[in-house]
Amino acid sequence: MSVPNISAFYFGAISLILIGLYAVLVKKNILKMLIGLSIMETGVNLLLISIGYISGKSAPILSEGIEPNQAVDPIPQALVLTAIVIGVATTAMTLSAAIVLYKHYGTLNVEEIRRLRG
Amino acid sequence: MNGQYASLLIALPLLGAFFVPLIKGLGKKAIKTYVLIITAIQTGIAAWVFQQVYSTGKPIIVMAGGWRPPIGINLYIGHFAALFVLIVAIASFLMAVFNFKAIDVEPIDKYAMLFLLLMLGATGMIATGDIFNLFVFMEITSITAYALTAYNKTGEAAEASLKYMILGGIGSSFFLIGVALIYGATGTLNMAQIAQLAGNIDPTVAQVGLALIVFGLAVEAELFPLNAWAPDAYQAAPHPITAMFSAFVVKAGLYAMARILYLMSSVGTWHNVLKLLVVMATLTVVVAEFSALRQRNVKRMIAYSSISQVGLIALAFALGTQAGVDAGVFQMINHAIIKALLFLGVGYVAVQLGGADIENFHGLGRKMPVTAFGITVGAMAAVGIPLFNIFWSKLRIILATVEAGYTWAAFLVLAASVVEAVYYFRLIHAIWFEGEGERISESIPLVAIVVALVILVVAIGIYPNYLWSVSQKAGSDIFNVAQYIKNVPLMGVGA
Amino acid sequence: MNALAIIGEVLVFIGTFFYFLSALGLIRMPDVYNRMQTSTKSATLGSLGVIVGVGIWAIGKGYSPAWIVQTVAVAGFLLLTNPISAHALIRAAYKRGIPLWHGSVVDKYGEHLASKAQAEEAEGETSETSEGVSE
Amino acid sequence: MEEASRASKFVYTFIVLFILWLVVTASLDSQELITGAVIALIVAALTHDVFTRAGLANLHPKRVAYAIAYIPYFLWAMIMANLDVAYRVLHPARPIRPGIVKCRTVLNSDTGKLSLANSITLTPGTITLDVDGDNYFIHWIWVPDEVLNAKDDSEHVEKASEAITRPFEKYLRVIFG
Amino acid sequence: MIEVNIYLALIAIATLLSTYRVFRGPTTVDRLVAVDIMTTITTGLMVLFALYYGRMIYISVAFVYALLAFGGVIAFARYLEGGL
Amino acid sequence: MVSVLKRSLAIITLLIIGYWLAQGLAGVPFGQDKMLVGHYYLDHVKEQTGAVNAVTAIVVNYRGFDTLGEVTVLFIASTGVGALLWERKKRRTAKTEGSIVLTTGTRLLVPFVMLFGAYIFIHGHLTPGGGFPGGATIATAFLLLYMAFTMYEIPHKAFEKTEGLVGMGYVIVGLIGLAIGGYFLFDWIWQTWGWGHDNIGRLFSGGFIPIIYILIGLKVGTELSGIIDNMLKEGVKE
Amino acid sequence: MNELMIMLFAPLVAGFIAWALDVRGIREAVGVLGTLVPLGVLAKYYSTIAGSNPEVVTQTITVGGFKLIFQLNTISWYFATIASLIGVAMAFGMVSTSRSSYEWLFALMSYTGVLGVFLSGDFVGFFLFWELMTFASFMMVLKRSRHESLKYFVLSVIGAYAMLIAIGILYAKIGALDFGTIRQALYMDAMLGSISKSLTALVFLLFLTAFGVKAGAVPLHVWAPGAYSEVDQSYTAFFSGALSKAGAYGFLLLYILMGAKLVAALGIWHNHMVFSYIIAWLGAITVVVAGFLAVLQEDIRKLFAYSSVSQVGYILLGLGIGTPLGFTGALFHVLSHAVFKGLFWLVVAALVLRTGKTRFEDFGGLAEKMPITFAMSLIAVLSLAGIPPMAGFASKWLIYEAAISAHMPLVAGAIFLGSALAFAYVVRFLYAVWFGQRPSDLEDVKEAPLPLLIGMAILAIPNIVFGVAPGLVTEYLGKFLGNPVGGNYYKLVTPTGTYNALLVAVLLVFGLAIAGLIFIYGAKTRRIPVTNTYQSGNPVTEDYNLSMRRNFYRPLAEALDFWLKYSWDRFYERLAGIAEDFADFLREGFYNGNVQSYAWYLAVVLLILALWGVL
Ligand code: NA
Ligand code: NA
Repeated sequence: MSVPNISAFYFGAISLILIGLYAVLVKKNILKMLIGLSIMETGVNLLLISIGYISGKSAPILSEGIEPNQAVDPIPQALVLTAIVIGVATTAMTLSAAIVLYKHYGTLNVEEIRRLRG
Repeated sequence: MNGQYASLLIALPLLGAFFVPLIKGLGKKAIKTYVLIITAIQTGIAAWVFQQVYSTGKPIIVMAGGWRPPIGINLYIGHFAALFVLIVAIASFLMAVFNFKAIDVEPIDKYAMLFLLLMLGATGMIATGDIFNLFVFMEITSITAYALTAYNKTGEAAEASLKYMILGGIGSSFFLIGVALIYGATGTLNMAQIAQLAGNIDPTVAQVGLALIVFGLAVEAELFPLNAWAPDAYQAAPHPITAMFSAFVVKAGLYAMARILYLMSSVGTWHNVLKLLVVMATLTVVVAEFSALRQRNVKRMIAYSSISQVGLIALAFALGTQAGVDAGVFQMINHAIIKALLFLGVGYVAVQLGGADIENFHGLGRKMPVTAFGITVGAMAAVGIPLFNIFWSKLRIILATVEAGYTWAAFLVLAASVVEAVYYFRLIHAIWFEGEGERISESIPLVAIVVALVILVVAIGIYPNYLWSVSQKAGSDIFNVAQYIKNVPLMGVGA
Repeated sequence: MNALAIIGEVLVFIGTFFYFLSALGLIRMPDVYNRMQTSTKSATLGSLGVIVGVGIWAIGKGYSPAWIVQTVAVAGFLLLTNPISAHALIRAAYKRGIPLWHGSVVDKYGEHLASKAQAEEAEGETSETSEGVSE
Repeated sequence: MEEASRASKFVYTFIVLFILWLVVTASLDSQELITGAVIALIVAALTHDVFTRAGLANLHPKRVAYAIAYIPYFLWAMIMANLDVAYRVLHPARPIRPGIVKCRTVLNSDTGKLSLANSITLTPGTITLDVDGDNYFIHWIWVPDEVLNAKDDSEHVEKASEAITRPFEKYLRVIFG
Repeated sequence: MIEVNIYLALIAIATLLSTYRVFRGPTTVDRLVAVDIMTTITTGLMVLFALYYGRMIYISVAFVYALLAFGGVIAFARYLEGGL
Repeated sequence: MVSVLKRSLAIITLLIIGYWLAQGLAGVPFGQDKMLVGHYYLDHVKEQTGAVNAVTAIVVNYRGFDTLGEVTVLFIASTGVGALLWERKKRRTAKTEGSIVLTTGTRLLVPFVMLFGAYIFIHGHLTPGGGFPGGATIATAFLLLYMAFTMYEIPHKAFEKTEGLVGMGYVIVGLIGLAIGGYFLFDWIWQTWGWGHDNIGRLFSGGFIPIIYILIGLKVGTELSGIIDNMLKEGVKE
Repeated sequence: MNELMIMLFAPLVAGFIAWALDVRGIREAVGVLGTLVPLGVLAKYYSTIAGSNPEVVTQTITVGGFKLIFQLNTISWYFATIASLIGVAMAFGMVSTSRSSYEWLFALMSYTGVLGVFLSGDFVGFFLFWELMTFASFMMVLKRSRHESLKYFVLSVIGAYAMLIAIGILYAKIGALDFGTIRQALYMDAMLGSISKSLTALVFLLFLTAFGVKAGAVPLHVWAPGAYSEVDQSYTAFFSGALSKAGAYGFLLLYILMGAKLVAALGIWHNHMVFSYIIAWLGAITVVVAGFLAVLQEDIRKLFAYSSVSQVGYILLGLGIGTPLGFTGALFHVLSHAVFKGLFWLVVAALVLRTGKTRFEDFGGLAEKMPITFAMSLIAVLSLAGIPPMAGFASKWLIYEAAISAHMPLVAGAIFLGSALAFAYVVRFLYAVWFGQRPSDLEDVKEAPLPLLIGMAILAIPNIVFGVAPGLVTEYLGKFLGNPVGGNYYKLVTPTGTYNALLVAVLLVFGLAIAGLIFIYGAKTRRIPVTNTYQSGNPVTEDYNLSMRRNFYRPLAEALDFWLKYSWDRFYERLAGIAEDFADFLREGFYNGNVQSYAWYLAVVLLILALWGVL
């Protein structure tokens, strides 16, 4: 498989990652940058999940008559569960820090948040 | 006790942290004492593990859940991990003592939990044998670090923390992409098995995956130009935490980078990655030393110094030779001691005199002689003066660097070291030969720690043999991948 | 293919059609209030159709009867929550001061709020003056 | 409507939750039933005070019967509503004449008011914008002439209530009191 | 499975139209309304997928999704009216 | 002008990076079976863990260590948020009451949401649920309470203690495994005691998975609620 | 064998004890004892080293995975003994002049460092002790002057790191760090040529920098005047007398280890080995430049500082000649410079201690007040000025002879010029300090204290002994260098000349007599009234008051103005300024505080990775 033919899921995942990174690189409001980070994380999670997908197979829950050979790779799904929770935790932390920052600086503009430099 | 009890290294700090809410009401002093006790026990366990590993010469493989790798996650406590987990525990213990003097901001119970979990995170990063588990522990470490950086709740602290979060977030995301690629290519997450299969991975996948993983870890390992968060975080964090950052948090990232790098050494583009890392590491040293040169804030200055030293370690690891890795490990240990000493000293001065600006250090020799003495010894050691520990590791690194053919890197690093010598010189001069002051009484436990660390610095400086042999063992633990694979009892799934 | 399956499928089709309508309303209506008028109802009914339809269709396909129970549960949940969120949204729109469409003919809520505010203000003024007098 | 006793509330909550458990699990496995009972007990113990005021009184057969009867009635109204929506959305001229009108309800209980509000929201051309005491403020997509031309406030309320709240109230008043 | 594709097409169009409204606005509430519609549609879609794959377990996924979406929309709505 | 330049530079940079990532991903074709360890899990999950849901078995049992870490991460976030937003005295920031529609809706929903949360984490080994979604669901119940009632507050002390106790409970379950089976996080219920072997696919199976998921569910629920609580309040000057 | 270790570390340990106890009396006793130990051990091994069957005493220890080799052989014994002699003298001097346990610690530490450098048989030990000695001496300077110590420190560190890289390159190419193996390997490689010419040149350049700094070779000398002045002057005796010899020793090491390879790589030019020629010229330039600068000083400390630099230049020059005779001369001058310059510094120490003054204009007529010190300084003056039969003459004469026989007339000219300059400044010192009118505030000056006088005596004796019997030294050195100098204890015979020290010694009587006459009559004839007249075209005014004690050589300074306005000092300072500006630029530019920029750095790294992957 060459680059132009990668799956739509990969494409979507990469797009999310890049959009998120774009927000981090361009947006002046630090909250938007943080949202960019979250979008990136989502993209990464989508990527992980996509890697574990196997065409024509079902969720790796072996009930309702699903046999082991009919299931997709369970590992990436387990990983994504963990990654999502970690993402939530990171987001909670970033938002709290932004709240504290705003309280002290009265701004969320990155160009004004630079008392620590040099 | 069998080796599986080494899992207490993980279980204890967790239990310790989870227990804090239940004793929240007992007051500041009780909670600080509690942290001290937990870290002391952790040090005991780590010492036991160290003794086990070094006396038997075999790594302890902790198999979580009883599943053999690669089915389950295993901890690989080899020579390196045993050593470094011990260092993590000791450093945490010392800083737990420092907490009594340095931490006054509320809420102390949260601080205590985060403190223990920072220790946990670094321990896990060093011990784990699973690449995704590494990610988890890395996140534990870095999220704790984010929280602790902002703990003082000043605007600057929040600013530093946010910077750290944004850069760390990008780093960890790309790290995870790398893990995804490597998983997609090998179908496993176990480090030993990945090492086994690394040679067969599609070269493009391997190149992208390895580059991304190294990139992600390099953010944590403070490599230039990914380290811009570091000085701010070091400056803003509570003093004991800064010491922990420098003493082991960054080292955990660095180690992880080295470990994965060497595990993947059969990948085709490996040497290119190494070259890139050599460039980055050298630039890290140079830029950091120059940045430290004119700092007015001593804590920030030492932060830059720490970054440069870490760059030196990274350089050693990036050489791709046994000599380099050994030297890097040696430097890691020495640097941990020195920076614990320096940040402890500087932090204590900041606590006592109300800030870490250079003006506060004028006449320190008269005000707080023991602390001043400790800082001086730390500074001199950092510069690489003989009879102090860093001399040996720096010498080793330079020799290894030139030996590996990177004479230019050695040139640049040493040129930067001249700069380092100058700013430490200024500090020492300010402490002993400028300003006046009345004697302030110094806390006995802190003085004891300072003196103990000074003795350690000099003892290693005079008699580096033991630590060097330990470093060599730890170094070959990283470098000798074949042995690593052999040591992990892979059950042969998919093979 | 049996009758249940056909019924289910038809319901699903109707449901998706209402989804379409709902989104169309979102586009066509002139302001947020009227968009909600059209889209909330259609989306809810659409869901009802799709979800219950799936339940019936599944029975028709010979799956366990648990299907219908579960789908009805989901549908019921949406039936309870969707109007609540619509209400919360339209209230938020009004409280944020998003103006009604220019073609709107009456605003009793605005009048109500204004008279309420007036009453409160009057009350505040009297209490203030009385304080002033007492001093 | 007076407040029920704690026990009554608790038992009522437990029963409702247990039924919901059955629906959610869609299973009659004994293990599920045992677990469901335990969980319903715990949750009911924690939340019965929030959940209900009337307690077991809600299970009066008349109320249950009316509730069951209400379902098809409401569904029908809803389908009609959607046909109305379809007409307005698909009509090229977009026939709308929106406004916010005021109604008054005779319902007393909170649950009743909620049900009325939701019913209004889901049925022809109306969304509940706010409820203040007995007053309902409703966004109406086509305010009819008789409401628009009401000569005073009370007539406005009367006409609007006639059109919007009355049809549901006859059921809801029985169901929720 | 051609039928399913018709449904999917309708759902896709609906989603696209809603997405347009999300980006177009003009008010925050407009966007939020569009998101709310999208979550509702997605819930239905998930149930549809459950049937497509013949797995009842997916329905509970849809359930959780609907629940969290509801909470999210309410939170936003309350935030917008200053109720947080 | 600078901004346009910056944007274009960003886009070019990102496109190159994206192309590079795509190049890497092209070597890991979508939809193909890349499993190595995955096969083992699928083949052995039922007999080895008693769980039907292989993902759950991996999350809680095979790779339980990750999950312990994950729990810790959330705990850190909760603690960290608590530390950052700490004030001696705090008060809700809400200014407008929720309408009766919302408050009554919330009253009706909260018990059900809690029940459903419990359902999710108890059935983790059978359905796609688990401790985290279950906990999140329970937290949603509290979120709804916060939305509807401007004066509502969770019982902090009880929640914090629950967090701690439940976290310790998880570690202790792991340590019991160490004591009984010789390995940390060893599933002693399934592997040593053999409970539920004849129940695979039914509720009373899955070894320690349901226990751990109950603990996680409670922990996540209390933690997320705590985070919400912290974020919806501001300090009060005394 | 442990004696080597004892000898090495006795001063250091003594220093630590002195520092830790910090009790007056005990501190000094321990210190002196500590310096005596190495001398004792060296004396004990004299017969082993210099006997009929010379043996090399070797001690090996393993430190940090490195095998450290310590050797006592002909050369290292020679250097170590000189150092120890000065060390003891320094200790006695410090008993009188130093009240600081800090100074005792670092003075003795640098003593250990110097001994270690001389005894090391491998590069690790060499580097370690080199650093130790540098560090300790730096700490001595630091105590008195921030500016001078920084200059010294920076240059020393640059030198040390240059050496480290050179060592690294050798290690990379040879895989060994001990002198024996390296010497052998490089000897082999001189023929094989597996180490490229440019790399060899680089190593040479690096070592040149390293040793040049320590020896104070121009243009790396800028630290020396300040550093030598701004320490306790008793310590300067050691600093200038022994520590700078480490640089000279380094150059010698270059010949021993790399000579063949350097010749092979850098070639021969007009019958001279190119690398050697470079060293010779480095020495010659140093002799002349520092000589001129010494002449122009108004501060006695600065004068002797520049003088030290100039004199070490002689040693380099001698080594650079590259013949056995040259080596003999150079090594002899190591000894004689050590003893006469050490003596000078102790004299200066006494002057500073008793008067608190350092400038010529503040001195005068002290010969009556401090007669013994005067006598000592007279010996030093004679030796330094190269007046027979002092040690200084013998060594300079040998170097001169070597230059002539190696057909290096320009270099010989430099020697000559240097000697003339030396004469010029010592005469001024002699006159301005000891003779002439005594300022009124020096009436109460007392003779130097006894310990200081003992220290002087320790150094004065060798000046005379090896002056009268230079053959003692040449014979010892001859064992190692193949006896390039003939004659006996009292007579030196070279291919181009003969020097009979004993004969000259007889003339000393006359010399002393002349000195006495100057002393006696000088007092009566010295008063020269200042008139408003012109001398050499310059008006004699208050601020242009030429006298022996003030601006005596100012016309020379004006004549050299074209050159003096270019100062190396200022050059280095500007360099440092540029470095600091660069540092600020880097800091402010890179760590600019904007996290978005930081995110861009990450993106750029990703971009580089991507481009490297895509292309
Ligand atoms: Na992250
Ligand atoms: Na909804």
